[in-house]
Amino acid sequence: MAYEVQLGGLSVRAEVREQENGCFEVVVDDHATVVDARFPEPGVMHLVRDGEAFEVDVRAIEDGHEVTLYGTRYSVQVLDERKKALRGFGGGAGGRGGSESIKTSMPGKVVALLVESGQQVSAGQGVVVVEAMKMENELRATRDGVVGTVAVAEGDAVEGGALLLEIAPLDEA
Amino acid sequence: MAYEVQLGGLSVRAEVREQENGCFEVVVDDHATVVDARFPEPGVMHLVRDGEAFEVDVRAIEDGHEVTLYGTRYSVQVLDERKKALRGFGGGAGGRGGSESIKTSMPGKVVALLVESGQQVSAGQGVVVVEAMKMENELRATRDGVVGTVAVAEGDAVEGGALLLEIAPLDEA
Amino acid sequence: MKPNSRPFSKVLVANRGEIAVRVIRGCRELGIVPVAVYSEADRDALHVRQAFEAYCVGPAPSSESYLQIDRILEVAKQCGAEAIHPGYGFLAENATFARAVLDAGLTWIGPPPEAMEVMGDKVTARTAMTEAGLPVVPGTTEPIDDDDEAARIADEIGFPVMVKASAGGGGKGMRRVNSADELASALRGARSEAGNAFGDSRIYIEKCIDNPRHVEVQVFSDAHGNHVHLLERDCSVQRRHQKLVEESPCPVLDQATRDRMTQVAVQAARAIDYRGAGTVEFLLAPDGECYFLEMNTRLQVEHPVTELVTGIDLVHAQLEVAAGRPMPFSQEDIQCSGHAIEVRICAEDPADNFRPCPGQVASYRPPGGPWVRVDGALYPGYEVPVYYDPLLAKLIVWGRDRAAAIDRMKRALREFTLTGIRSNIPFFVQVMRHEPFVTGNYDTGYVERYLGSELRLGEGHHVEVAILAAAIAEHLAERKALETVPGPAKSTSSWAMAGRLKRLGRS
Amino acid sequence: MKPNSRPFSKVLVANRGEIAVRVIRGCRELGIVPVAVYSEADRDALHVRQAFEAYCVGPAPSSESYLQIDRILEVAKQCGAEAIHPGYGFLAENATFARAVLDAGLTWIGPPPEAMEVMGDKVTARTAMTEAGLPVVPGTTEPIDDDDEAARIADEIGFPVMVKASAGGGGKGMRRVNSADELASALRGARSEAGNAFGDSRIYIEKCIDNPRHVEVQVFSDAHGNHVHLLERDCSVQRRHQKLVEESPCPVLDQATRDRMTQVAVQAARAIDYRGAGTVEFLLAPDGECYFLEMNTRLQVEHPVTELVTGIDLVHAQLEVAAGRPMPFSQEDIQCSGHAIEVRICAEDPADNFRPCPGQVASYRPPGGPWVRVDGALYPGYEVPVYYDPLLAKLIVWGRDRAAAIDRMKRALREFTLTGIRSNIPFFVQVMRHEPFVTGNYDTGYVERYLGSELRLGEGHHVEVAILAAAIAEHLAERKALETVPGPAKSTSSWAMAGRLKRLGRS
Repeated sequence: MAYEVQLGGLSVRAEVREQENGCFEVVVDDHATVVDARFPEPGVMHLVRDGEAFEVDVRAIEDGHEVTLYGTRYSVQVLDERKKALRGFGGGAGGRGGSESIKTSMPGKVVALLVESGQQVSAGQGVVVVEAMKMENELRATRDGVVGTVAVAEGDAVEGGALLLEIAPLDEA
Repeated sequence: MAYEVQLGGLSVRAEVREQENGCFEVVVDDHATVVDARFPEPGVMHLVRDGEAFEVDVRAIEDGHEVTLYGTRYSVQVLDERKKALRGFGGGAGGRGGSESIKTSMPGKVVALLVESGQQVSAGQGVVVVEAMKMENELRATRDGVVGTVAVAEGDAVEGGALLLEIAPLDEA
Repeated sequence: MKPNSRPFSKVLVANRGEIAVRVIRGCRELGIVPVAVYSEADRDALHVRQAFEAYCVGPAPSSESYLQIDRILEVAKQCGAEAIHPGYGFLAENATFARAVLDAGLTWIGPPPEAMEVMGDKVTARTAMTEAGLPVVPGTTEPIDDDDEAARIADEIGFPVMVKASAGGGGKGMRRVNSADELASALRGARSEAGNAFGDSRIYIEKCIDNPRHVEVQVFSDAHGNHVHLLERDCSVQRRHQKLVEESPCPVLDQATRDRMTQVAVQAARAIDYRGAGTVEFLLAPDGECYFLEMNTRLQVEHPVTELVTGIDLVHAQLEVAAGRPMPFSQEDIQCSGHAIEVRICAEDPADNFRPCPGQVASYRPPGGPWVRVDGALYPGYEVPVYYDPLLAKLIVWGRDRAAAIDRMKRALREFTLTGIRSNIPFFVQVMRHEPFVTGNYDTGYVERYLGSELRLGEGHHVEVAILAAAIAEHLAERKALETVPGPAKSTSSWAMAGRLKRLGRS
Repeated sequence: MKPNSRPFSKVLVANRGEIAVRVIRGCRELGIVPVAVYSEADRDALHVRQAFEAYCVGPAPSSESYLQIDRILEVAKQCGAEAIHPGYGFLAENATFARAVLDAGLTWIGPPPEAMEVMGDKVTARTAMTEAGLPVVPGTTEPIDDDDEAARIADEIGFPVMVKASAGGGGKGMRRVNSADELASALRGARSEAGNAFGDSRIYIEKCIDNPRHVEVQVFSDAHGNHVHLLERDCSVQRRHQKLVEESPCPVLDQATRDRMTQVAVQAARAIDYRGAGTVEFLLAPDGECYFLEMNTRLQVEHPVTELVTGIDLVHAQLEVAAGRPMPFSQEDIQCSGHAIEVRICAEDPADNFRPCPGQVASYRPPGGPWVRVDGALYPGYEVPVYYDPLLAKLIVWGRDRAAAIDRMKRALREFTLTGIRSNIPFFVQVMRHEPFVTGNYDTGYVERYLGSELRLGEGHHVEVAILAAAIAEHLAERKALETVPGPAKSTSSWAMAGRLKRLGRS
């Protein structure tokens, strides 16, 4: 299958073909490489290419894979035709001008709500405190604005990625 | 479910019931014990019974499980009604009087056949040499008799448990 | 060759995680029956798996389980434990618990409650140590309740100041405050964290010493008036006052300062009639001055580096002296051999501001080979709970000298397999090859100084390998998605593919 | 703090299994690029996973891969390796290979081929060592081709005798013969095994010393005429001449015998102008006499026990002296600190005559914590191939004294998780608590003497636990069998059950 692969500013076309012997031929922008890739443990890929050997951690992320080796982590977007099309419709990352969402990136517990719906806040102001793994993290407003929906209450357990509250621009409030 | 459990000379009746909380009630000869059993890693069972904790290796074997803990290995036969019935028909271990089979207990390679079909052998005589994991093992005749079927040739790779040859009693030859 | 008689027959370990495992190992080695306690979230935890007895003491939150003094004592009495080892954190520095243990007729594997009280309150500790002749950091001599008073005092001392929990330790309830307008938020955060962590929300204020190193001295005392030190550890590689890397000896300490610091530490232990393992922490200022910071009246997370350079098993020694025996070594026996480094492996994402990353471990294979030690609570398939500290394991290495230890640590870190959750292992790989660390030229500001720049995880020389790996992983994932219902007519190769995929952790 | 320059930039490791992993670790620590070679059966082996480069050298049988001198040299030249480390076994003591390496302009990480030749042939070794003044066991001074001659010589020496491979080592091609009628079978077996293992089927005969201990001295030499010893190891716990447990120091050696033995060992190294790591093996008779047995001109399996009591990294030292540098220590630097014990963990079933048990590893979690070292080639899911030696890993512990080391070994063995295949771990648990071993009162007949009785695996005090575990396991297995096609209407608990079962390894 052929993919558009993006990493940092880089964007290349990659096509993967399986060979009879279990190896993979990967054609990156018309340059073919044969890779002997194995999966000795869950989440671990071992690659041999022209004798050079690499053991990397591979983790599925949205639209691609996160590859870690030698202390460096690469977030690689890998898009096939279908995903590229979906992306085209969906637009870029983050809605400009609209409400901004304060989300927790980790599962934990809401220990304090420092603002309430309708309250005006300024960028950098603490709005909610979430405790996860015994550490408290104060999440701050990412913009000047007015607090809209507050989706959680103090004491709530929240999943990673959960919406906590929204902050609308001043002119929309 | 209820089982006949045999270990060494011991034979008991054991019934296992699951409890709401995920624990098991095991009734052994009318004596009930509650066991909190978990399976943290493949082949590993952790049991807590009245506060006493045991981590054991459990391995399925024919008609039961092999349980290893603290340097001791217990081969436990666990038979339900159906298996007991099958056993009743099948008879005891090893055919008395008939041919005896020389089997290899490990996978390996036949490096030497020291006898041939029709040859008379005495108990203890070397009959075949199997190499496994770089060690040669000479298998010996288990009885006086005559070599019957020879199921392998020198150089053959053999699986664990494979029949190598049979030795018939002298009077049947 | 006769084996020593064991100091106790049964010991309850009132903790979880790697330290509970560490103490249980020590007990097993001395022929002592180790008893674990666990919360409902920890039924499958390694400390439970390695104990000889295990009792559930309550629901997941530590306030309802590991901090339940009555419940823990009830278990201890019920199972016939003779002594309680508290590990670190939780109840380890709680004098009320220590007294309750003693009142129940059990042995407390720790210092006398009086010594804990003096040192447990950072404010009284400062006073006592000033009296004992130790140099202390300028600051308040009593806890501060009132925000306005705090503002006044902070102004008086001069910014930057540190807000610290009176009952504190491990960086919890601690905040650096650069200017007056940050003070209110810092006070609120510190009080709340302190309250949650220690059940005591009092805080105090101290002068902030800029660019100090954190150097601490391991002390050890018995009930017979013997007090020794086991050299120092440098724990300056910290982030938000959480230690990340520790080593012994300190790479920059001259012998004169070392002698002064270790001598003063023994003096502190003697002044409070200490017993067991303790740590006297100092700030080492760039000008070579050192200030008493606090004394931790327990075994430290970083005790293994001291064990590896001295050959002394601190947990064994704790058990021995708790049983009333004289310590099994004297000051002359304690020699520093080689160099040891520890890194704390946590369920944290170093690429995303070290946010906690609990979850299920997919693969776990610790490094092995010469002079590599792993103290941990991990196993393949282990579900890291969200309720507790993110520390999963400590990786400790020894080498003939510091350069050899760093080289060994690099090797061991790259050998460490841990997938399914994100960890800070990649961060340590960066640190071990980062020039300021390699030359020993770092202080407590090191991590924050370089985190966004030279210690960033996002750049490397293996872009092409990453692209190949990601493309192959995606290819296999999509192949699998196409093969929704494998029927009998499928070729074996698609089964093999599915197997591969499964092992890759995609389903 | 400046790092030493690395002795080589790239080294090819001509081996597999734990020793290849060990050497690769040493290379990585010194900044050397390690190159692995592998057979088709070893693509997923740990030594391949840990190397920076890896090349397939042929099909699974070692004669077609790891013993392919030309192919290995071709790889070395192609990838630009400067030196070759042979590990132990395979080509490690093959002087033809060593010469070929040197002829190819590469560095041989091992002794000069001439020294290998003298010691590689056990018969010439006996002669040379007799000349050098070492005490040797009475026996033939040249190889024996003819069975009748063998019978005559054996009669002359007097039964029991040992039949040994001239090119031998590691117990391969070795047989004890108690009486004349066993001789023919022993000769056949020894010749065939020797031929397969070493490509040289010549054998010789030696007097059998009854109830000896096997004590060996680690020697180390450089190209500058320096020869030192690193104390002794006791390797008497053997089965069929395969070492199972090794320790340092020897628990019964008096200082006078130690001094004599170590001095004689250095004398042997000097006599053959040795270089690098080597081992001089002795039989220590019950009467205190010691006899030169053989010299192994390579790193031994059991080198870690020496590393742990001396603090010296033998692989690092090998790499340094191979590069022509003087050895980085002198005799005075070598002090014995504490006690170390190693056990060899093999894919063998101790309950069934130690038959080899290759297969797939279901779970693997090595023990950790203080002073526990694991040198191995295992990981969860690893498929142990049938083609090679059953050694999977070595577990090595250190303690302040022998009693502490035994206690630690017990703890570590019980902590070792290894399922899916059968291993000899349970056997070692028995040994560590067996009185003759604990008191140090054992010899090379120890294992065979007690294997069927006191070291039997089949009896224990936990019959009830075994019954409970087996009954629950069966219950879950049958539950699973009943739930053949789980549909959407199934309760979640049956899914949970299936999950449990899967983890139990039943499907």
